[in-house]
Amino acid sequence: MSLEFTSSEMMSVTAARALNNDMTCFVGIGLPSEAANLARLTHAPDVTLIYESGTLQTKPDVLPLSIGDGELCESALTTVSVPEMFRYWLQGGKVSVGFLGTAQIDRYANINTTLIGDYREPKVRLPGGGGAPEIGTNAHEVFITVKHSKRTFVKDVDFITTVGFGRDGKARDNAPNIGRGPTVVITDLCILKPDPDTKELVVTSLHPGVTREQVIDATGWDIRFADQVDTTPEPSAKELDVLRDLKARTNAHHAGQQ
Amino acid sequence: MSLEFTSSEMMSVTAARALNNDMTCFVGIGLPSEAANLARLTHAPDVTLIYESGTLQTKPDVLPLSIGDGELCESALTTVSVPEMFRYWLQGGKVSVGFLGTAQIDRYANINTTLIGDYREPKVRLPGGGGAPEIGTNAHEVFITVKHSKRTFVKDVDFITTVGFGRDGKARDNAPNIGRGPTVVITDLCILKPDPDTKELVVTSLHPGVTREQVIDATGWDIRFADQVDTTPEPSAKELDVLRDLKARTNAHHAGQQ
Amino acid sequence: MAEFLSLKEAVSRHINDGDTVAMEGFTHLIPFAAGHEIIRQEKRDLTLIRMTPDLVYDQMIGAGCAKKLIFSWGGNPGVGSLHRLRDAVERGWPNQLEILEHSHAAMACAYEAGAAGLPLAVLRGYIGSDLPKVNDQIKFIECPFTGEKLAAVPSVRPDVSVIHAQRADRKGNVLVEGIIGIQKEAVLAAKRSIVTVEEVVDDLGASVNACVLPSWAITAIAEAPKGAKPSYALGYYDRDNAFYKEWDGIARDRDAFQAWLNENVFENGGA
Amino acid sequence: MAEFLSLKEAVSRHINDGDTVAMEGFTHLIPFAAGHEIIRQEKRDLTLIRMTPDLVYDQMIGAGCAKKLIFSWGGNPGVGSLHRLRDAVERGWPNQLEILEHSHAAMACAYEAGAAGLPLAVLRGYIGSDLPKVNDQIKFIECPFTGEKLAAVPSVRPDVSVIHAQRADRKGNVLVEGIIGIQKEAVLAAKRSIVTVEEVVDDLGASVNACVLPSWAITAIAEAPKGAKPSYALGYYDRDNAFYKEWDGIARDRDAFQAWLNENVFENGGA
Repeated sequence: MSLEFTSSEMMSVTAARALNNDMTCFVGIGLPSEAANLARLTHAPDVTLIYESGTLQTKPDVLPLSIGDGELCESALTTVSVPEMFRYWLQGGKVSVGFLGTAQIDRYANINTTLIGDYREPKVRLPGGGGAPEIGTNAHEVFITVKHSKRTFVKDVDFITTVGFGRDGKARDNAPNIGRGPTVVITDLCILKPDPDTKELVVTSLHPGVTREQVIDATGWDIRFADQVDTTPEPSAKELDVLRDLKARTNAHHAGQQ
Repeated sequence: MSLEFTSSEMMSVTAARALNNDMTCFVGIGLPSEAANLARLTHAPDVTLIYESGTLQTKPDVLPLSIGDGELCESALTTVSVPEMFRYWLQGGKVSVGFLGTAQIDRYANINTTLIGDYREPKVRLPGGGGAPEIGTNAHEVFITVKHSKRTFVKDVDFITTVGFGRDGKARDNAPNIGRGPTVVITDLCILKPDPDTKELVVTSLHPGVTREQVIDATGWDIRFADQVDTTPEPSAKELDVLRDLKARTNAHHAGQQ
Repeated sequence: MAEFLSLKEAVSRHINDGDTVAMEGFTHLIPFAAGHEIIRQEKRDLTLIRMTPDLVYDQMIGAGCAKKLIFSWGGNPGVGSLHRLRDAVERGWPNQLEILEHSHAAMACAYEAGAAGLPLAVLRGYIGSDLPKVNDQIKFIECPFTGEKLAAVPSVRPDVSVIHAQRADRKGNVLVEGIIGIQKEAVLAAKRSIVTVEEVVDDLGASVNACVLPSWAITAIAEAPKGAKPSYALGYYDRDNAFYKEWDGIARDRDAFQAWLNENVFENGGA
Repeated sequence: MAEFLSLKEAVSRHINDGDTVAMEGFTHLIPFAAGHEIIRQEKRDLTLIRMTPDLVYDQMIGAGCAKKLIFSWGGNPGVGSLHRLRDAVERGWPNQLEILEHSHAAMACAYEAGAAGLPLAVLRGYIGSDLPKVNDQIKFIECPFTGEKLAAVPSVRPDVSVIHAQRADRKGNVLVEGIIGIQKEAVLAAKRSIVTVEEVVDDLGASVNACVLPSWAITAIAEAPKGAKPSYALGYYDRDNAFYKEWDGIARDRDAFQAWLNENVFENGGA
């Protein structure tokens, strides 16, 4: 009774499962938002979702296109100013999980959303840091979800927008008042976690049907696998239903506006 | 057609007249509050009154007993948090006049509301600084109203809670980002202003019927008089009516509560 | 998530002898019921923090709960002195009270910095004042961009903060409305928090940008109707200004104070 | 007191070539009508500040108004790049654009510090990030109490801030509601301010702790119904998400962009 699902769906469901009811999650737009709301609509109805626009404990019915859609505010417990959001709620230590996407990630889970190439003469200019640099250090831990590709998974990011464990894996050692950093990276192929000692990302679970070779081919460094590599549990029928409904609602909503 | 009035009424009316419609006034409780509201109810209906409790542009019908009476909030344009009040509105430079009372004042208009005697072994412990230390430096200028007595008008205050012009009159010289400080002191006997050069308080106007000797006797230093000393205009019938009504309403209101 | 407890249980479980305790409410929503419960449970050696100590701390100090007070204005607003506070500072009754004194601006910034997770607050303050001479917690730093000298104070980070609010919903989210003072900051700056409320309701009825504290940012909630009296709760009851005036007479005299305390806190108070 | 002006008059009188201009609105209430008026009046050499540049700055940059951009996230939210911004940064079209880049937390704190009259903001930020290597405005200071190294950035203090709000009353007091973002801070931090509003009403209908800007804290108010479109105004109209997606195609191509600008801003816009 195996279900049909795409690798994107596998990624979203797996990312959603990383969240639970007790977490207060600072949600990045895009994949993290999809996963976080899927969690809320399935196994974690009481997970607290916070968006940097100031919406505290929001329960959108459709996924926001932007970080500040009206839906976020209207369904929130309350909406605070942006300085308050970053000062009291994030920097104040009230966020248990920062959930981020990225354009580039390296073996030490450093994140680059600034640019490809050289800073003064960029090949590709990306949007920039946004909330990520301080989400990465002030949240108690960080989850990252991103599609796996050689362009994205690079040995060393061109620019550290948001620190994972630094260029040498030691950036958080003895740093005061800093969160644990990235504890899991969820892609469309696998789950990666930092090695407890070196902090290098290693594959701990392969999604159903995914081979080691696929992961190796999609990773820009000599990727390591954990001693025991699990197989990620498949999405359930309910999870897929809820995810597909959410995406259909979302598409209809955003397309329907003029 | 001379009217009957008390020296307290003379003081309140004179203090009220120092305010005009264009001012944004950070109001201390007690005499300043009485004067500020009298101004609002007479010649300056659009004067903006701010209390440190966070009530912006308030229009109380009775005088508040405390700085945070419900009346202040209910009649305000909006009510902000106390940190916002001190940070955005006072320190942010939005207050044109800080209106203060005091327990002691000296010849350089330094204010003491902390204690009489020595700090570690006080003869009399007073309430402390409250908002005054930063009102005194962040407001564009400061008005002071206080009853005249030798106990209050001392040569040197026991403790500078809030700086006027410092121990030598030069505290504001070349200080960056500081208001003009006290520009007028209104008592029940007279009006004093700082000498433009030395910043020592000098009497510029005597209230009707008050003699120089009375002021000299009520002042703890060798008080100087301006070259030209005016006679303060008497309260008008309307001012007295409004003031007396206000005080009667206020007394009835506060006594009537159980 | 906030736990709903009786006030007795909340104070017993979350306030320990020797704790640093902030009880806030700027004239409005002062947590008197909680203060009385602390007196009844005879908590001792507390470091009390509060911008405007008010009657609630006068009572707690007079009852012997405090060893230190951090404050910025200690009076009976519009009436005069806090006589129990003065008796403790000037004559050591019932015990010596150490004081650490700030301005409102500095304390407001210090709470704000505490809520913001920072170790210090920076302000344009204390210029020309003698307060830095008697408070070694006031330092000055230089702005690295302009060279301006700015005051710095340590942030306020209490063991426990106690506030009173209008209402909580059944999940433990709390609405504070009107003069909101420094309550949000006090709760967010503290390790633990106790919120007393007028009532628990199905729906907070909060407007979109209202001051709402989420359940997960609060430790314990206790229903305490009239819990701010003689202070007030906007929308529920007015400030009992007459009692504030009456307090002056009660607190002037040690015996009168103790009689009042016995009758109103020990014998007739509590749940 | 705020002066009621036409949008044309407000922009003409209060925004000068070379000014530092902050136009805020965090996704919500973005002042598009004002941005278009600035384009029509061909303002030049502006230093533009905005946390999330969004389409409004993409349009202004593409129209040649800007010489420098201070920002923390420059994308079309949920869609992709700001192509006019990238064209200016990467290829200098229509003119070279200097950029100064922060994180959201730092910019939020910098606006907050600007509103608070401080020269700098202090935050626990930029740890391990390369941003301090490319932005010489990011420094680090040491906490005099704990020794902790903290980031410091200069406060934002624009010549002019421009925001859009739901409504003003006839005295010029303004209500901002919903996602209030950084608008209050932007206005209070600036030397001058222009507020466009959906409508002018007799009574703001504001709740007690609503985000209200008093008339005396604002320079000019201009009525501009639908002035935030394709952004949105809570209670008035929704975000035009479809246009945000459509913009990607328009902005990718210089000619398509210029045609759009001519048709929608120069020929058909304005009062």
